[in-house]
Amino acid sequence: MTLSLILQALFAGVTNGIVYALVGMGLSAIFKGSRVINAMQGEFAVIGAMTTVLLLTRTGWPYAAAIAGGAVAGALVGAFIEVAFVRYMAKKNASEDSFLLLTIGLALTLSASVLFFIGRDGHLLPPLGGAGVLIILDAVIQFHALWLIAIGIGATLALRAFYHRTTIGLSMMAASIDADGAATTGINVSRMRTYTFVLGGLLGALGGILVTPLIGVDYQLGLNLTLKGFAAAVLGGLTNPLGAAVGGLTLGLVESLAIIGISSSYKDVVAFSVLIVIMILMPQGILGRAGRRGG
Amino acid sequence: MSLSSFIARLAGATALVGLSALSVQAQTSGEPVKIGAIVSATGAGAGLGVPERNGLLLAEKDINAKGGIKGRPIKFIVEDDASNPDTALSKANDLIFGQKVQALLGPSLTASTVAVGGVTHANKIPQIAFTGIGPAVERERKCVAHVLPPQRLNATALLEYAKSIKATKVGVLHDAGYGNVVMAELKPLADKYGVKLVAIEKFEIGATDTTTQAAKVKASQPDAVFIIATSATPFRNVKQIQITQPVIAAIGSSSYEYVNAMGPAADNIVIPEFVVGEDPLPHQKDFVELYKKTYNSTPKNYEAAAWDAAHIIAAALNKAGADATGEKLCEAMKAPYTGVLASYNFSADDMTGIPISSFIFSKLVGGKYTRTPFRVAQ
Amino acid sequence: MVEPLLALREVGHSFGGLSVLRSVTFDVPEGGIIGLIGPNGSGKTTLFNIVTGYIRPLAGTVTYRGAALERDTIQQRGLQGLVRTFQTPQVFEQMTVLENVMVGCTKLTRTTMLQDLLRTPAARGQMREIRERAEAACERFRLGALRDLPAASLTAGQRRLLEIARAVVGEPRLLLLDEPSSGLNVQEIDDLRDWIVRLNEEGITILLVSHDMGLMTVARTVHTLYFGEIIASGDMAAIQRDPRVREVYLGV
Amino acid sequence: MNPRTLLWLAIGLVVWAVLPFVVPRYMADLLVFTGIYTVAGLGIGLLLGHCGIVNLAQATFYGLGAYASAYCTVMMGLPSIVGFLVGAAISMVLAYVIGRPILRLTGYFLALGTLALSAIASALFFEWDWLTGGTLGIGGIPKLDLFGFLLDRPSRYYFFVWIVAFACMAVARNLVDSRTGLMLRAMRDSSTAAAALSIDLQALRTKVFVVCALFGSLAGSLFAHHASFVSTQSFTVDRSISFLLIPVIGGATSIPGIVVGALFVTFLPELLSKLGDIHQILFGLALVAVVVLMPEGLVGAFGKLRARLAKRGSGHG
Repeated sequence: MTLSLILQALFAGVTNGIVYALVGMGLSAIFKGSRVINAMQGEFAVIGAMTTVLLLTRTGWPYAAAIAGGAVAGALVGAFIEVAFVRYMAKKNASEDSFLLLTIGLALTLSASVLFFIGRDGHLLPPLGGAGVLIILDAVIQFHALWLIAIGIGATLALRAFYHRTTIGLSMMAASIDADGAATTGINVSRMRTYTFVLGGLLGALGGILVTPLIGVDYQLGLNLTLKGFAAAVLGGLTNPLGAAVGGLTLGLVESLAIIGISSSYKDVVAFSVLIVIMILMPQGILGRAGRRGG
Repeated sequence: MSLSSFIARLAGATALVGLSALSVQAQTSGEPVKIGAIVSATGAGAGLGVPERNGLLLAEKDINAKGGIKGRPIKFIVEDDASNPDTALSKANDLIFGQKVQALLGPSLTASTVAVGGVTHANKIPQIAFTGIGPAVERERKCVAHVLPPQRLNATALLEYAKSIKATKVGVLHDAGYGNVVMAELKPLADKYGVKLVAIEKFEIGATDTTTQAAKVKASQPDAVFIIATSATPFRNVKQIQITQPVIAAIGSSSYEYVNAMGPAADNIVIPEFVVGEDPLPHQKDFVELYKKTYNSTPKNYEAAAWDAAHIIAAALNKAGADATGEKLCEAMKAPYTGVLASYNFSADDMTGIPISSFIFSKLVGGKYTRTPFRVAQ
Repeated sequence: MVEPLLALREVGHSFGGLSVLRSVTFDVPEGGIIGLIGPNGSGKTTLFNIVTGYIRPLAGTVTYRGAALERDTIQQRGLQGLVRTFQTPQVFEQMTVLENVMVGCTKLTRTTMLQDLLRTPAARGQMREIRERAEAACERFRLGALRDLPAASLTAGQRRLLEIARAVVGEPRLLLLDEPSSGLNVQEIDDLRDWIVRLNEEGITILLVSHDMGLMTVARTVHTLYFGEIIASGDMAAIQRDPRVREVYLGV
Repeated sequence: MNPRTLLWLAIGLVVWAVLPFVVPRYMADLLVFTGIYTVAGLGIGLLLGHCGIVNLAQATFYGLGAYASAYCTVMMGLPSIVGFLVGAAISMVLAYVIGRPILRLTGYFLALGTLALSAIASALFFEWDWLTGGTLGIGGIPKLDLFGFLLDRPSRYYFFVWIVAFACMAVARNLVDSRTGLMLRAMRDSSTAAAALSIDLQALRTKVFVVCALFGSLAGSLFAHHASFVSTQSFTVDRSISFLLIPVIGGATSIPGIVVGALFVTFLPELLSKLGDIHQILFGLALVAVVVLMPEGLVGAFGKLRARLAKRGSGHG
């Protein structure tokens, strides 16, 4: 149990934690704005990353433009899902379970479509800040991971500012807290819900693009990211996207420490057990502030 | 795989349909000899199933072009089990009882093979699986042959190479599926080759990050690192945390998809396998050329294994009679056969009979496969 | 002095520092009808929720049939005969009126899950008993005609009657009514008053919480709660003459 | 039971009895799977339909039942019935021990809790390969023989599986019509009112969760003796998802609807797979279509359709 091993575990934990946080933030943003648990949040990541890969390799766009293209793709798919399915079901005031099943169905469909149209290969994206690494006490962290952490924190602060300072952000929050109340003040609630899905899609795609240089993207990545994103969002109290950032980091660190502390094969067992315990003992998630329905 | 290879895939598929139709008229006529095949074309095993299907359909064209089975065309009915043993079981029932196939090739994954083996064994349908022999129950199934080496042979090949580069301390990074199976055979054999397993780290299937496990392997200062997995993640993580010792990978990681997914990490990795398309052995040349001409991509082990299985069953049918099945076809199938992948002897106790000397040791250099001269003496 | 059925001693409670109840003490004698009136925000509902087990008081004790009710859950209090109704009647909307009342009877019977799964004679027998008791109750509360209608289609008065029928069929000893007259028309309030008297005569002790002075005449003793304290107790006539109550209520 | 439904029941019984001999063998094989999925789906239907609980952990109990049967018969050579009982016992105890804390959660959190449970169990099935055989699984599970009559072909095993399925449906019907069923419906309608009438919500939910686990384990043991092979790939999270779909598609509160849901989940992938690699996409789209267009499930939609037709019919009269 050398120091460098612990440091390496911390680096891996924080890097993974930021990825889980980005997926988790998208998940709680969508839940906060529409009461829908989005089981296809991981597919947004796959779509965003695959679009960026195709733009980069096919059309030769510069990397930054390809990233923007990927993020926009995630946002567009989010908007399409809301307009085509969620809005119709909301009008027929479908139960929460059926929304969960809708997103499970969409996740199956999208993952199978990526396999069929783009194939079963894994793809990589060039790392941000070059392929160099930072070595501290023999523990290694890639420049890209540092960029990922910085962008992750930046995205969290931007989201906070968006919700509290921009008019759209405020009305989205109002619509999510009390739809009828918001409607009376002239907020177009259903358009706010579309923006919520756009935001969720954007965050998901961004997460996917940022993680691809580290872990690569293929058609199967979606479900795994969604599960970890769920855990992060739930640890953060589910209705608080910023809580998801803390939740994601916690989950990443718990996993890494479980690997060096217990054994690498029990990582998932430990991570999901911690999730269940926290859900039971701390119904409002780690931050304990944001209200949560039921439980 | 980018858009271009998608178009190639589509072109390849249509080309094949055209080709197989063409070949049927040219040299053979009459009632086709129906042979069933199950592969994992979708789901987690797609990396094995699709190459196997390509190899099978190419073999069908080749066999029919050379006169088929005593003048009659051979027809492979290929079903997809979506990497799921339950589906494989239903497909097997359909092929055997519905379509009345005379023999069965595949499936791609061990779990499906054991499930289907129960049906073929009970109904005396000869089967050639695209997997290495697995749990003990398969040893009693005398008519279920395997065209890929048993995991014990894979483990031996890894240890032979480690011994050849004098690596006495070896660290292992393996997944909970394929990795578990090979490790179960490797652990008891290690000390026979003077190899001490200084670190054994496992990660779950579909893991997106194994850096911490890789760090634990690095901390044990091994002379070499074994990676036994069906994903590119461990290879990237090993290079990311600056492990400079040589990496020796099991055959399961040998597909071009994994090499693409490894990116720059696909360097200084030795893999005991059978087919290096870039530098094929003399008896593999025409298979590699035909494959490249048809699919304009380079074949690997799973394409060759399916190709061999198809030819073995064709040879057995030619010997035992076009309508032979059951015991008669099973006996004919057991004659020793030198295929593209390796030479087989299905009457051996591991139902494969691939000699250790058939292994060739490829080395990834800058993302490209090269063939090393190292071979294991028999 | 015979022991009271329910006794509150210095019950106090506050929400986040805001004191809602300041040492409330009073008794509910067996067989009596006790009223508790007070304007909105006087702490009536909090007191009601403390007695029925939804809130645990920060100070003071509540004893029922001589035993303190510290850790008893809502369900356990119900089994001991302490049953409540809700300000807005909570009926089972998608179930019929008869089924609603049948649910009230489930506490009287004791089939195990296994008996229900195997539909043993005991289980079938108890289902018959539950159905018969419920049918009798529907007739008694003049809900017989509405028996097979879903509860969702009932008027406010009928819902209140159904809620009381459902509570009574479980043979309670103490019935707590929370603003029972809210949402009822004059005729329905009269029926309600008759029912309260009749049920009391049959031996059910009643604690009536309301701000409806008209309904309160049915109570022998009425306590007036104001800002968490009892400012006056006595029969309805005495309460109406009490200067502090007049000042609070009539602002005179 | 009026004569009309009696007639329908008789016809149904005849069709059921003749079916395995008429259809091709692989179809009979699928009908056996439909029976097994009906048993597992019944448990989920009780939880979803009567307690409003989304249970994504059924594959865990399905796996426990299958591994118990495999381990008892292959490793320890005990008679098959022991596997059924051991599996059921372990599943029920585990469901009770884990159910009590997890069932304090509600709504999404409970659904996610069961999903986490499924992921943990899946990891442990891989990890404890000394018990489950890991990826290789356990092969050579003997076929059931009922008092000397070997059930080795789907057409024979079909009758045994469906008789067990009908028995489970009867048991579920008993539960729904019983005192417990009444309390369940009350709890689902308004849990506040139910609590005020002394219904112990927590104990009730846990009991139904245990019954659901029993059905899951039973289905697992039936699967083990049918496939004669069990491996971790059969007990993954997506298996739990397909179990959850059964009551959703069939209509959560209708017990016959479970059979319709089981048919959908077994036959649709089979029919679609004839269309090549695109079949997984079509299955996903079919699921989305059912959830969006028929929120109350196929049976519900069918019921509504019949009602509308009846109204139009009587409208003219």
